[in-house]
Amino acid sequence: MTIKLCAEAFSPWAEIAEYERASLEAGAVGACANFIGSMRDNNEGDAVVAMTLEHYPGMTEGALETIEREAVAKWDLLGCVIVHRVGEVRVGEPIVLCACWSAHRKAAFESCRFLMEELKSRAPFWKKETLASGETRWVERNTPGY
Amino acid sequence: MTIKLCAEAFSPWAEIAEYERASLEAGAVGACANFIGSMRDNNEGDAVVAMTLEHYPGMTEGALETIEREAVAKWDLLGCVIVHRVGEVRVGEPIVLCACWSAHRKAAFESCRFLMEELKSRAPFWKKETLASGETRWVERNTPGY
Amino acid sequence: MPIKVRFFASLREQIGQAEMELPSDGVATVGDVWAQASAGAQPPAEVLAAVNHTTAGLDYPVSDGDEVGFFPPVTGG
Amino acid sequence: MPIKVRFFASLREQIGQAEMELPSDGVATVGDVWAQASAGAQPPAEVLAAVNHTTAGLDYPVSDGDEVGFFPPVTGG
Repeated sequence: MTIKLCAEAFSPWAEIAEYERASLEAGAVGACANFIGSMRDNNEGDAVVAMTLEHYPGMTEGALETIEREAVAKWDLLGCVIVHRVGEVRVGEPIVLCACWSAHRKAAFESCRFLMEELKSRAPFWKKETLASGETRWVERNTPGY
Repeated sequence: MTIKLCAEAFSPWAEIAEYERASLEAGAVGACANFIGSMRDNNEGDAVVAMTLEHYPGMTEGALETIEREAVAKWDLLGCVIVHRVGEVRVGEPIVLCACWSAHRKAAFESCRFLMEELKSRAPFWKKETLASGETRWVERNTPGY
Repeated sequence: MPIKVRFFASLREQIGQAEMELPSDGVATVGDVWAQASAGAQPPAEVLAAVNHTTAGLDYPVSDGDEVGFFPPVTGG
Repeated sequence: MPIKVRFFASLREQIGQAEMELPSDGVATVGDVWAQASAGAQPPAEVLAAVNHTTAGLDYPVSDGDEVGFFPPVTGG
């Protein structure tokens, strides 16, 4: 189980490959489900040129660890990883990676989606967008996950 | 939308990166959900050392395209990819990749899981395992997906 | 033109051949193809079929030159 | 020891500061912390709080030396 906060751009595939290399036994894994959320150039009909991700240092890590522990208690997982950006994010860059490994696909799919939904409702991150007009605004709510 | 059958080992991350580079506009994508199924070293309590994936050339491609078209009709997708191995597979190697891109996570998660479940019930692939004992046997059914 | 019949996976091993051709005379459905190709044996309970690469039931009509495939439940992914 | 109060995101901008310290006298709950820190203003309907980095309601008890954070609904991921 790994939690990482990144102040710089990260490669989801490099994170996954490194976790697989360091922490997983290839012959045990039958399924890897993963999700990458990335920054779009538009939101609610407006062109967005930049974004800042604020978080609550100290609380964020604990909240993500709690969510991971819940997933591990609920599904038969061989591993899971959450990586989340903080600070300045540019269009197209990954914001979040959730990846779950299991022997079978049901556990991998369900736990990956669980991590994302719990993260989006419970982990203390906040997005502030800069629009093409120069105006800045806080994102007030998430799009629905179900 | 891409379908690929591979007679040799493939890298899911290379396939994803190439598809993103060639076919997607980064600023439009907010969500990528993907799934990798890989070969385990055990099945139904027996050690498995090798596997052969038989398929129905001509039908397989059409079945996968039909499934992709159904996903595209059902969800608002920016892209999707299915890659599947055929022939000899070794322990730890990827067997299947399904990846779906969308503006938002709900469509990406749901379509990715849909592709996998439909593929597993409708695409003409068959697995034959070689056990550690030297015995070979056909896999007779899938583990449940829901 | 004859009908081309193909068998896959465990069914191919049970039948002992991967493909054969059948004259289309007296063959109206996928079930007829099975009966002729297997010398009258009952199809296995879980057998699946495809006509020209599209899944089809045993009552699906078959014509000259069609390709009919028979196979067990699929196990890819 | 005083109570450390922190504000995040839009709430930090509305309050006009990121953190402050409050004497713990007369402060029993998260709601009391809010009232003191905001000079009696009502908390926004959707405000969330955490005591020592764990989510807590307005009636959650607060003690000397605790850190109390206030923030709007989260929007990460």
